[in-house]
Amino acid sequence: MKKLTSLQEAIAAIPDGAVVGLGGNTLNRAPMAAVFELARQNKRCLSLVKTAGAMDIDLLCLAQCVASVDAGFVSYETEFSLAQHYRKSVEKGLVKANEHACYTVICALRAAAYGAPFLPVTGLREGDLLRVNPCFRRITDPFSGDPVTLVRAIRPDWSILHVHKADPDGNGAILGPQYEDVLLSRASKKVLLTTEELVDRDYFRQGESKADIPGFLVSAVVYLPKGASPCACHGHYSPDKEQISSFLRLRDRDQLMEWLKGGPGGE
Amino acid sequence: MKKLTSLQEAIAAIPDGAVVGLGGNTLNRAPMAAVFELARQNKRCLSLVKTAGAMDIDLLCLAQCVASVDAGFVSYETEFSLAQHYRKSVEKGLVKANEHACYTVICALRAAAYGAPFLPVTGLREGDLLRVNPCFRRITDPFSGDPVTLVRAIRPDWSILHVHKADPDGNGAILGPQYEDVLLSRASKKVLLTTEELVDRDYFRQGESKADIPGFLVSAVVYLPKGASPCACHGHYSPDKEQISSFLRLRDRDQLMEWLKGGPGGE
Amino acid sequence: MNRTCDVMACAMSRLLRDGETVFFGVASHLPMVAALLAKATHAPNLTILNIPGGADVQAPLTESYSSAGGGLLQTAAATFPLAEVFDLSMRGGLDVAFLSGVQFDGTGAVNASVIGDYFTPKVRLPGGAGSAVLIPTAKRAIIWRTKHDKRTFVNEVDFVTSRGNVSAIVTPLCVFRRYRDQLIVGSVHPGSSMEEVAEHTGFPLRYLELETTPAPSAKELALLEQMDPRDLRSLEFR
Amino acid sequence: MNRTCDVMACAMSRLLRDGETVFFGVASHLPMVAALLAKATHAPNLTILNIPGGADVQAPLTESYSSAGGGLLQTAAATFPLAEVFDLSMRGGLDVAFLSGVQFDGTGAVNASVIGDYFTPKVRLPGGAGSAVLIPTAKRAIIWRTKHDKRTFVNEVDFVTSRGNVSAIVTPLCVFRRYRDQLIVGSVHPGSSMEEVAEHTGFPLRYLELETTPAPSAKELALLEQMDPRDLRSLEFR
Repeated sequence: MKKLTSLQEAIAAIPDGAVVGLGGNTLNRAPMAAVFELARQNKRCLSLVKTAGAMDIDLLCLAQCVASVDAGFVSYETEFSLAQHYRKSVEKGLVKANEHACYTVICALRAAAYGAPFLPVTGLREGDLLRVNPCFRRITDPFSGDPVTLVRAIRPDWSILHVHKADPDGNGAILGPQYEDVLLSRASKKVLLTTEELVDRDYFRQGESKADIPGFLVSAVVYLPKGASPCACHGHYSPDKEQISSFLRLRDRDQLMEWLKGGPGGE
Repeated sequence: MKKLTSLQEAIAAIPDGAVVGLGGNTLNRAPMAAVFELARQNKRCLSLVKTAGAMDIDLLCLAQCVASVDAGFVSYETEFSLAQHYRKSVEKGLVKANEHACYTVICALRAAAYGAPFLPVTGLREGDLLRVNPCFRRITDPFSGDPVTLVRAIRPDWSILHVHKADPDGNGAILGPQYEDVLLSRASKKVLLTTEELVDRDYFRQGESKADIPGFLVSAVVYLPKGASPCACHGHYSPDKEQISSFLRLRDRDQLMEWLKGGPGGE
Repeated sequence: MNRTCDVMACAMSRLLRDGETVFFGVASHLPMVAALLAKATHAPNLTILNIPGGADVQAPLTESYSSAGGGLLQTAAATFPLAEVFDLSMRGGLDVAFLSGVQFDGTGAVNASVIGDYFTPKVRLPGGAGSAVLIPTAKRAIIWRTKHDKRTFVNEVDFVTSRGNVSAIVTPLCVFRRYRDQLIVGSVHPGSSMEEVAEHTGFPLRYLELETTPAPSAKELALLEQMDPRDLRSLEFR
Repeated sequence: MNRTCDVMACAMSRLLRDGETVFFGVASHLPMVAALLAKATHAPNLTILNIPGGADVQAPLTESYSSAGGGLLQTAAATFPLAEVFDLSMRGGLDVAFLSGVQFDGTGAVNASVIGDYFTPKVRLPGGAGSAVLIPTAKRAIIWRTKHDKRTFVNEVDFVTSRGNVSAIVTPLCVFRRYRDQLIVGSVHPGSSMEEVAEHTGFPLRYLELETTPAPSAKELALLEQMDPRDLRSLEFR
């Protein structure tokens, strides 16, 4: 029942081929230290799930860890432009891009959280996504007789979330925007928390502010200050633009592995 | 655009025949003052929606305001026993009881909040509720070929919620358990907040703690301390057992109207 | 002489296992006390879920306690609202749901809805609350009922609010356990007898061996006293 | 001489009406600035919704601002997470969604997905984010795009990420408006001309009258300066 562990051990528990949900949004609170470790441990054929990803997905594509990406949007914010490694991996046929509207990822995760096989998505009515993404089906609403689009549940094997505070039992709290992290914690079979701060068992029990993610949903907790860096962590740090730029200059997997040895986030 | 109004005016805007969602759970944070006013204004043919109701539904049945109740549970907690007025109204055929599992009310409200015609409810597989409640349909999951139960969306015309703090723009916050109140605020066409405390416009904007219900969803705000009494309001007051018992002694609508003149909650 | 409420609380407590998640709803004082007792004895890692949305609450049940009130949130570690407890059960993650009802038959069917016909009922009951979705999805559904008579344990329920997956029913006289699609007598409470159970049960009794429900230990009684100073566990008997 | 970003921000601002709800996503600096400008001028009761989940945020956009970061929550009145913004639009409650894309045709079809074939793309684009569900459901979808050339405004998009209900497209040269199932030129920005627009557009232009987009007023320019001191509105032009 001991959940508090090292990053190496926690990531070692995630098998090749796993469906992995990633917390955060674009350059905000992505679980970057855990992403680095996935790359270092040379994971293969991961299916990544996220509404809007950036450096996390881009790096795992460069590291050749990825089989497919279910996402609505994969790109850096304006100043860093496209996610070139993701882009090239898809163009070369190495990674399958399963394009969603961000909301259909949310609906697919909600379906998983609700133990339901699918959820209706009223807004997705026409266009080519319906044609190319096998997650979608059009059926007839049995109540009204009108057509309605369903999205199939996506249940990650693991979700990796970087939180602000966690206790050794896996109770975790996020300050500021939660993005889809709380939903991911419910939708996934197992949850790995990396945490900016480790609090003791009384912190949530005795305090006014309660955890957003209950410990019984969490399999592993890793104490990891700066665990979202070089992405931002609300209230702690902004994106580390130098590190991001230095990553963006890498050209292949070997350079990435060298770069990861240098210990990004630890500098 | 002025939302801050009197209870009389706010309730006057709710038409006979409306589908009305009620906040709170059993004897906790039910919007009792608003319920009293619905009775005083002699509303007719309301369709009430709530996961678990008690005195609110019981009183509106005694007042003959109710056409139907969609709920999973209608009863007082142990010491006050059954909701006799609700019970008798159903037995006499005056009120239609549309029995749900509490969760199917939640799913029906979620469907409304998601703009979806229905939601799947994995757990509802057999038994007589499927047979007698027209909200449910069994279909074949187009992804797996397995049977699945759907529950039709319930979109209240109005929801009435008693909150702890609200500002004049309708931003409202609940302390402690939220029950289905936040969901009701999203699922309903219009929302009426009664509030224990009226805060100024800077309270949420400048403060650390934000409103749970954004003002743009709210049509009317009524400043109403003790607005949940004789039910409990977490952090403010416990159930007023004397008032509840005094209500339970009422035998008919006339006695209720007399009792309401006495001004319960105001004593 | 043991009080029935203490025997039932202890029997319900022993049905829980360490590390499990357990949920109960409104006015579920006996399950609340039973779960706290389990947590204080053999199941320290039990996670208690409830209506107000506090995950993993702690004893004691002081003056401010109400089964759906905010007090249950205050000693919780995390917020986990009712809707999400249901979600958890739907996706197969809830270990135990404590539920009740008004009529039960020998197959484990539960009626909490109506006596008589649904559309023209003789008695409109409170309704099954979560049972129609929780009994089929929780890993184990445990029923408690503080009445044991032939109007409660019937040959055929008037209405099937829910069916299937009832693991045990704890009554003032005995513990029924499920064997395939039948309820059989698992144990008879100290002070009662198989004859008494049979006399008060509307369906034919079956059992494998004559077992007696263990009486509450001195330690259990002391813990009950300490955790439930208001004696909420006896509320349904008053 | 007006800066294009200021002309666009003002044109986008004027498309918003008082009392509306408006949403935009990641890296949507121009819509953010336009919405704040509208709020400071003709639409004081605009409710601004965004990725981090703050409903009704306030200017100015200081150093800590990021389009998806927590800064946007701090001056908000309520939390209203992204998932709920989508829900709002699905149920018909979102007035305006600002979206972008890479290719557009004369029917208002939007491509943000791929250049070439979806399964073997020449260029894999970032993806449409929310557009496939927001464009059909928001009361008005407004597109902004800081490039106006024949690779952007094409006769036929390579892939229809979303279609329908685009109310306006604001570019560096003009504002397209929807008329039935067509985009027509609503106004040409000061300093540009219908000829220039036609030269840079891959589909045939239609219009009812030659209108010029109003230039930013001195008051608008002063407000822009004050609310967007970091000049985020020009970021996409650098």
